[in-house]
Parts: sequence; structure tokens; C-alpha cells
Amino acid sequence: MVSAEPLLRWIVLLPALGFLWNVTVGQRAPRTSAVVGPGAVGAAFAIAIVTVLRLYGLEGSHAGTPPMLHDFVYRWIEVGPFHADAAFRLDAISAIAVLVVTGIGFLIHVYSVGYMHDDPSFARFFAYLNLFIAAMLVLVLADNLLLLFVGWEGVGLCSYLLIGFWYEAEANAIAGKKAFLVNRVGDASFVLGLFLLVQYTGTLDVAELQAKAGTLAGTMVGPMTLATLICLLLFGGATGKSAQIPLFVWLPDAMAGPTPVSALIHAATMVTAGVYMMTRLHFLFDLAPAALAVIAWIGALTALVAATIAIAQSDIKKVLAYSTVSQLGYMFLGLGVGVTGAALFHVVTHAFFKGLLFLGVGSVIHGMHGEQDLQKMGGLRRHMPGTYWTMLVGTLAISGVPFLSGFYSKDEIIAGAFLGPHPQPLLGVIGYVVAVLTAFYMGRLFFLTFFGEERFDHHHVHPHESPWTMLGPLVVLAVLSALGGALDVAGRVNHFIGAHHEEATPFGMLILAGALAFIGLGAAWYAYVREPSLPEQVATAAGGLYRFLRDKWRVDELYDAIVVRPLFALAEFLARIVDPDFVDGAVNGVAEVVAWLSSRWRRLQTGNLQHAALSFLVGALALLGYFVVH
Amino acid sequence: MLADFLIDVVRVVFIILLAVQIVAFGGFFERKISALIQDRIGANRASIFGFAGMGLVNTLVADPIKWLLKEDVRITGTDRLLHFWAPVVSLVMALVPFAVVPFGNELVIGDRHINLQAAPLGVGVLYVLAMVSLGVYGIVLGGWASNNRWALLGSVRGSAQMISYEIAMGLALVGAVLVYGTLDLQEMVHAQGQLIGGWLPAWGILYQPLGFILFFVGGVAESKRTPFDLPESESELIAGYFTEYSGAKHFMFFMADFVEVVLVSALVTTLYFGGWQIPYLAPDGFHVPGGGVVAVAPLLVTILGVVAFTLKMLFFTVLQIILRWTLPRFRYDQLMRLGWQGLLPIALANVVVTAGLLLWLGGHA
Amino acid sequence: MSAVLFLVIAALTVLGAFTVVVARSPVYSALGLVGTLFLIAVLFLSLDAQLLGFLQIIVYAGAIVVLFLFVIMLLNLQAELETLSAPGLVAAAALGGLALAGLVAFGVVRTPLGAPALADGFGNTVPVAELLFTTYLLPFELTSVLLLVAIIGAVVIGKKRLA
Amino acid sequence: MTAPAPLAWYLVLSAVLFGIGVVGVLARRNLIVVFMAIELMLNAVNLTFVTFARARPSMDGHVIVFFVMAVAAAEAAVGLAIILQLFRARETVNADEVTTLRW
Repeated sequence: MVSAEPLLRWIVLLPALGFLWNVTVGQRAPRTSAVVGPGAVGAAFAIAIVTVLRLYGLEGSHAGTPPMLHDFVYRWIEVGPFHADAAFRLDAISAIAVLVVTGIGFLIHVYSVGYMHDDPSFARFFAYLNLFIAAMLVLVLADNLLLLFVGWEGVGLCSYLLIGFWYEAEANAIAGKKAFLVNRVGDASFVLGLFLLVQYTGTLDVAELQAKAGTLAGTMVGPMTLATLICLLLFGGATGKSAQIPLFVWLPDAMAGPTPVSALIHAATMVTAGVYMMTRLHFLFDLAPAALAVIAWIGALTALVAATIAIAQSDIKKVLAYSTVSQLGYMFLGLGVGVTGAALFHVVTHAFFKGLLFLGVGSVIHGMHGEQDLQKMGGLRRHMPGTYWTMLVGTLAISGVPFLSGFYSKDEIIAGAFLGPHPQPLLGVIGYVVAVLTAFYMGRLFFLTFFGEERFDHHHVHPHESPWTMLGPLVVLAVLSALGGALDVAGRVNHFIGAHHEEATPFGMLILAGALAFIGLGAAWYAYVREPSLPEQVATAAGGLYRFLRDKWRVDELYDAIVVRPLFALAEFLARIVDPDFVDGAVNGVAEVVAWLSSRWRRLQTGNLQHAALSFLVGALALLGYFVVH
Repeated sequence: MLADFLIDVVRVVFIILLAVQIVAFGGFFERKISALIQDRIGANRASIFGFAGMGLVNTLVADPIKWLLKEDVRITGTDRLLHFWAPVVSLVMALVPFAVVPFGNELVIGDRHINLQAAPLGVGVLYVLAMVSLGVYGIVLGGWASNNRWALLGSVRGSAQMISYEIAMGLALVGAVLVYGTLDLQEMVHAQGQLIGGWLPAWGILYQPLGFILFFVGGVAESKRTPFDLPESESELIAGYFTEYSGAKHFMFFMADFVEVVLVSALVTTLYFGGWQIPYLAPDGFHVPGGGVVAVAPLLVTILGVVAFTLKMLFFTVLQIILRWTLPRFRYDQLMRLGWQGLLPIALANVVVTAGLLLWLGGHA
Repeated sequence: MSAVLFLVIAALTVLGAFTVVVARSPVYSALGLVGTLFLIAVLFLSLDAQLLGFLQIIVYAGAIVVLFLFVIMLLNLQAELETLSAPGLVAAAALGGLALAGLVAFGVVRTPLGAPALADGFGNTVPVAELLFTTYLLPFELTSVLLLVAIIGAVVIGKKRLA
Repeated sequence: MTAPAPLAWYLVLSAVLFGIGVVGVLARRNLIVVFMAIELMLNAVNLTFVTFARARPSMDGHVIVFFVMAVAAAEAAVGLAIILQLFRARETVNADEVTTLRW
């Protein structure tokens, strides 16, 4: 059941207009950006609520096909039978995503007003944020994959711009560049997938694809079906955007951007684009069990690897970054084992508590005058009580403490690994291990920050609580993190995609999950509050392993050795040998051949009138001969 | 058949003789009039049977005889062929336009209607222009063939002058053609036989006063006589393009000039002064404006027409002679300025105004 | 025009054309051209193109060739010793000219042409003028513009030394 | 009275004149003569037009000849002015001595 809804375009347009305001008027009057920036997103949020309510209103009235709102703006591209429209669709999946993007986005905008208060590029920051929201909404609302790709690239661009927001420091610029380039690898894979879809189905429209996808499962390409190949290629795109093995390396570096950016883009919204895209195309992935297995394995391994790295990091934002990678791994695990609804549920809860955690950490950093090293904090709960309490909620939520949001979503994924449509029990075990690790590193972060002795320099650092514009969003997010588990996201999504209702998680598994959370947190409490010398001893004892984890499994070094250096060497080779000798040689060669030929041919060009006239005559004779003969 | 042919011959011979005779008389008049103007007697030596008044005969007969019998000096370095043909071309091209000049109305003898026009041609005006424009070759070739730089200079001057004034002349003719709505000279003359308001002869001068002046000035310039005698101006170029000519060839050049004078007179008469028309004289006699007819025999009417035409032509010839002896010579730049900046714009304006008036009044005269 | 008369005129025309090409002196070339053009005008008359015949004489013989002669005299060009271009070019020209004439003649002779009866006034001033001022009005006006441009161009180019 | 000349003869004559014109354009050095040969070619074409006008019979050929004359006059005026300037600048009117395509 499809209903036209012209309001949808305004969800995208308002942030886009905000962007225009901020890059034009905002440059002259930065203070207006403090109103326009959050205002545009807030308005978009309001419209999103209205439209989503309208959508849900339709749900009851029509049994059968799930309802959908559609807004056709104009025909964008038409080439032969292929066409792509600038058109938006709002269904159960995009409704959730739209609410998350605009809602969390709005909170982070508000938070940013306080956080970026003194920044000289205040308006530019809001311009980027607005543009990001607009692009993300295009991605989410697009009714075809080409338009989705526009949003996909748009958020990539904004990510690049925001990571390098403080581009005066070279490290930031490099981090932005790295994010951009790594994403390109994934995007190339994604585009290849789109090409194949166009080639074999002739359309990129989601609804049409759903109708035609069946044919893809029958075609074999080498050892796998076409559906598998396309899914793997699309997943390749997702690994880039959602920071999965092997392309997760950019995300920790992306913490170079302002903290609200980390919260918005690199925790709550953009990195979930890959998950969202795969949810959007669930019908396609359902056709490719082999691909799903790969996805599940990649997700689980990513979760595990990132969690182990997170334990050994001392930069507070890096810990959260790897935590994000790890949680994203959960989501892909969920997708891989076929519990799509659970995966999207985890997207939502993760957005709540990771947004909360990042903003909380931002508040800490703000209060500590930019200090990010865990080793130089401690005992902050007395100085920043608001931050402390909200962070506590976030930490408990991500750790999977029962009855908080993370508990439900994570549990559904792990349960799915054992009981879902494509069960992978081994990966379920890994999921439990990661759950313990998650609780442990989050506990470590929390205790090192707020408990123990104050390790910072009291002469230079005077911790203080953040302003209300920052604390307000924290409180809202804390409430959401705590109660988000009550949202029936999984149910809605499953209903929409037509999956049969999953059975309730066995009670034993719930107990186990809750217990594991407490074990992890307890261990962290023991190691970092009760016996603060213990970590030192462990690190010394398992020196190799510790350094290996601290150095992030040396993945960057590995890539440096197998990709970056050979690439530079190749570039060097091309620049030194191929370009001057072969490319230039070819170009110069062509020029020389032309010069040689013209030096011969120019003898025809005597400049003598009569020689030209003679050629006239020859032509006239030829024409005349032709006519006379015919 | 034979009769037709004979009639043709007679018509041609008549008009040529008419022209040449007026040339001859013109030569005499020129002497006498110039003498009169310069307060001397002139041409008084040749007497026949002691009768000094026979100066007329002198110029009519003795001059040509003397001239034709003079030695034809052959100068080395000349182009013999062209040197010979140049005066011939000049004279012939001056004479042939007379073929389309109507010298009288239809002559009715028995049942035969003879048009008193050597060659009744539908595009008579164009024919005249074509032949006149060919006349320039005589001058150009004569000067060039003489291998003499004064002669060459005279040729260059002459050709430039003739081309320039031909344009003004041609444009003046366009005005007349517009008014009469025909290119046939005989038809033009017929058109001038009407009366405006029942009493005023509808001569061309009344419709084209400006055209007449333009055509007359242009014609005088075409004949290369003072004040337009730059091509031969003896004070500068010895004798211009016929410096190296003598005897019969010189005579031909000289005569060609004078024939052109007569031609201009004939054309002016035909185009602007009613040709052979006599006011109020219709084929059946005089129609007095107040009413009443004085019958005249048709043959007599025709003969009267020829006489009238001759007299009118003579009048304009004399007028040109008077002009010649009255006006000083132009400077060359003045000549060119008059042609291009004076006559040409006026002629163009004349065409435009004439056409506009015709459009306004609806139709030609 | 009777066939005999035509042949005589045609022979003279070709003779005139040859004079244009062969004469050593440019003046004789010009005279050959005048002769040819005059005879072509006569041929026009024989083809019932009265107006064009006289226009041909007035425009070509009376103006254009006079202009040529005028320039020749102004430059005082004398008969040349070496009138022809390079021998190869001359050979190519002769060959090409022959081939062209031959081809055209060959193509033309194959097409039978009748001489149908003519309406009254064919080739006279009035019908030509009617065509000019109705069907061909635009080209006619354009031609007048062309002539104006040519006048200005000739005056500007010919006026003084360039550079 | 003999029979009138067939119209095809006119066309053949025109072809011959055109051929002679071609030879003149190509074989003569003197640019003024080359120019005259071009006029000759134009006239040969004019003759063809008039002949076909007589054969069709239609007056349109006459109109075109009229235009050709006008264009030829324009061309002669400008062309001769150029030759005049050429002679002033180079002291020559020979085609094979002016091959630099500039002053």
C-alpha cells in the first residue's frame, strides 16, 4: 500500500536549506547558525515524527502489504529502459532510521552549540553538520539505490570534511584523507555491485528490485550465484562505510574530528549506513546464504578484534571508537545470521548509548580542557556529577546490564546466532566473549575516568561541569539508553520484511547475558578501582600480547606494508619510469609523427593560388565525372 | 521583301546623315559662335566665286576634304592594330545609338506604316547606354596604343571620367524610364504628345526637370568637351589621347566627339523635349487649346515632326557650343567631385523621389 | 539564330577566349575578353534574353572590363616575356581544362533539349523585374547589400597604402 | 534561311569557354589575366543558365544571371583593389611571387 506524501522531501530539504544558510549568511553572522543549524534539523525531526505517525496510522487500516509513504519529486535520470527518480520512500525500516538520524542529529546539534561555542569556524561546522544530515536523510529515504548512493557519498564527503575540520593540524588532515581513501575502496566494491544489479535486473529501484531479485539466485558466476556475488560486493561497500574487517582502520583515526562529530557520524548514524543498506536489501541477502555466512563471520571477528584492541587503548576516544567498531560487528553478525530486525534494533540502541557515551566523553574532554588520555584523568565524578551519572547509564547500557537498552538488542543478536534462520553457534560463543570484553573495557574507561585518584595536573587543569546545552542532550540520551529496549524495533522490522516472529530468547540465555555483563564490569572494577596496580602487572607479564593489542593488532602497519608502500613504490615507478618514458614518449611520439608528416605534407601548401585552384579543379572533375557516369 | 529592306536602308542612312550633317553644321556654328563670343569675325577666308558668305560650304566640304587628305603619320612604337581601330570604335559607338532615336512619327505611304526610327527596340534606353559605355574603349585603346605617356594619361582620365558620368546619366535615365514606364524611345515620345490639363504639352522636362539637368550635364561630360575636356586638355597633355593621331584617324576622333554632342542633343530632345512632337499637333492637325481644329494633311504632319526634331536637336547642339565657349575647364578633382559627390547623390535622390511620387500618385504618366 | 551564323559567332567567341588566355599583353587579354563578352551578349539576344544581352554589355563590357583596363594602365603593365606558370602546372591546366570541357560537353549532349514556343515578352524587362521583386526579392536585396559592401571594401582597400 | 542552331550547341560552346577559362586561371602567371579568366568562366556559366532558361522555358535562369553579374561586379571591384594594393606593396602581379599569404 503506497500513499503519496509530499512532506517527505522537506525532511531532506530543510537541513539542505540550513546548509545553504550556514555557508552564505552564516559566514557573515555566525550566531545565526546556532539557531538555524539545530533549528533546521529540529524541524526535520518534527516533520519526520508527523510523517512516521501518519505511516503508523496507515498500518492499522490496511492488512496485507505493509504501508509505505512515497514522494516523487522528479525524474532524475532516464537512459533507455533504465530510470532513476529523485523520490523518497518512508516505510517501517526508513521510519526508524529517519527518527534516529533526525532525533539524535538534533540532540547533537544542540550539544554542539555549547561544545563549539568558541570555535572560529562555528558556522562552517554547522554547515557541514546540516549537509551531513541532509545527505544521510537522502541515503535513508531514497527509493532507489542510485539516490541512496548519492547520500552514501554525501555522508562520506561530510565525514571527510568534519574529520579534517581542524585541518590546520596535519594529523587531522591526514586522518580525513585516510577515511576518504579507505571508504573509496569500499565504495568501488559497492558501485560494482550496483553495476551488476543494473546489468541483470535493469533497475535500481528498491521495490522493482524486490520483485526481480529472484532471478539472481539462479545464475551462477564461477563458484557462486550472482546473488552471492552482488551481495558480497555490496557488503564490501558496507565494510568501508561501517568499518568492518578489513576496512575498519579509518574509524579510530576519525576521532581527530570534534567530539560531536564523532558522536553523530562515527557512532550514531553514518557508520550504520552499511547495516541500513543491507536491511534495505534484505530480500537480496536472503537469496545468498553463502554471503550471509561470510558477513556473519566478518561481523563476529570484527567485534572480537575491536574489543580486544579497545582494552589496551589509553585515549578515551579511541576506546569508544573501537567499541563502535565492535558493536558494528555485532550488527553484521545479526545480519549474517538472519535476524535483521535485531540488527536494526541494535543500530537504534547503539545510537542512543554510543551517542550518549561520545557526548559524555566530549563533556569530559571539554571539562578537562582537551585532555583525552585516560591515564591523566580519574576521580572526576566529584567535579562533573551530571556527566558522571549520564555516563554511568551509557556504560551500563552498552555493557548489557539487564533491563537497559543494550541488553535487549545485543541479546537478540546473540540468541539469533544460536536460534536464527542461519544459525552459527560458534559465532554465538564469540558474541558472548565479546560481551564480556565489552563490559570490561567500558568498565575500564568509566572507572579510570571517574574513580580512583585524580591523576591530572591540578595547576593547569581545573575540571568543571559542562553547560546545559551539553548536559541536556546527555540527559535525553541517557533516558533513551535506559528505556530504549522497550521499543519494538525488531518486531516492526520483522513484520515489515515478512520474517516470522522470532521465538522469545530462552531464559537461560538472558541470565547468562546479564551475568556476563556483571562479570566484565566487576573485573574492571577490581582491576582499576580495587587493585590499580594489577593492569600494570598483567601488561608486563603478557608484554607481547599487550603491545600487540595496544598497537591495534598492527593492522595499520600490515596495510602499510602490503598496500600503502607497494602503492607508493608503484607510484614512484610510474612517475620515474612510465610517465616520462612511456606516456610522455607516446605523446611526444605522436607529436613527432605529426610534425614529420606535416613537414612532408606542407609541401602541398605552397601558398600559390594556382596550386590551390588546381586542387579545386581535381575535385570538380571528380564530382563531374561521377555525375556524368551516373 | 525588297521594299522592306530598302526602307530599312533608307531609315538608317537618313538618321546617320541627319546626325552627320548636324555635325557638319555644328562645326560651322562653332566657329561662328566662338567668333561672336570672342568679338571676332571667324571663318571668313574660304570664298566660292568671291562670295565670302560661303563659309558654311567651306566647313561643310572643304574642312573634311582637307582633313581626310592629310598625311597619316605613323609613329614607331605604337600598336598599329589598336592605333587604327581606336578611332573607328569611337566613331562607330557614337553613331550606332542613333539607331533607336525616333526622328518622326509613323509615315503612312499607301497601306505601309513606316516607323521613323531606324531600329524599333523594346529596350532602346538600355541599348543607348550599352553603346555609349562601349565608346570608352576608343579612348582607352587610342591612348594606350600611342605609346605616349600624355596620351596614356589622357586615356586614363577619359576612361575614369566616362565611367563616372555614365552612372549619373544612367540614373537620370532611370527617372525618365520610371515616368514613362517604358524603355522604348518611340513610346516615350508618343507619351509626350499628350496635354496636361488640356493646354500644357506633357514634355519630359516637366516631369523630370532635375533629370534633364543631370542627363544634360552628364552628356556634356561624356562628349569630353569643355568644361569637361580633361582627357585632351591641350595646356597639360598636348592633345590627350589623340596626341599621336593625324589625318583621317584624327578626323574620326574629332568627329566622334561632335557626334556625341549631337547624340546628347538628340537624346535630350527625345527624352525631355517631346522628340518630334509639336505642341497641339495631332495626326489630324492642330488642336487649339480653346477648342477648334486646324486640319493638316497627315503626311505634312509627319514631315513637320521630322523638321521639329531636327530643329530641337540643332538648338541643343548650339546650346552645347555656347556652353563650351563660355565655361572654363574644371580641375580634375573638381570633375570627379562633381560626378561622384554632386550628380550621383542628386540622381539617386531623383530616382527615389520620382518613384515615391509615382507610388503616391499611382502609375506613370 | 541560324546554325551557320551561330557557328561563326561561336568560333569568334572561342577565338576571343583564347586571346584572353594566350595574349602576352594584358591589354590584348582584356580586349579578347570584351570581344567574348560582347559575342556572348549577342548569343543572349539569340536566346531571347534581351534584357540580359544589353545588361551584359553595360555591366561587363562597359564597366568591369573597363575597370580591368584602367588598372592595367594604372600599373602600366607591359607585354611579358614569361606569361605562363610552371610547365607542370600548364600541362595540368591544359589537361584539366580539356577534361572539364569534354566532360561537360559529353554530359550535355546526351540530354536532348528542345526549344519550346515562348510566351510573349519572354526575356523582356518586365517579367525579369517581376521575378526579381517577388520570388527573388530577398536575394535581390542581399545583392544590393553585397554591392554596397563591395563599394566600401574597394574604396578602403584601394585608398591608401596599407601598413 | 538555314535551320536554327540547336540549344545543345550553346551548351557545348559554354563548356569550351569554361575549359579555356580554367586553363587561363591555372596557366597564367599574371593575376589580372587570371582574374579575367575567372570572368570568362562566370560568363560561360551564364550562357548555360540562359540556354536552359530558353529550353525550359523559364525566366528564373535570367534572374540568376542577373545576380551573377552583380556579384561579378562586386568581385571585380574588390579584387582589382586588392591587386592594386598588391602591386603597390610588392611591385608584382605574378601569382607565383605572392605565396606567403601575408603582406
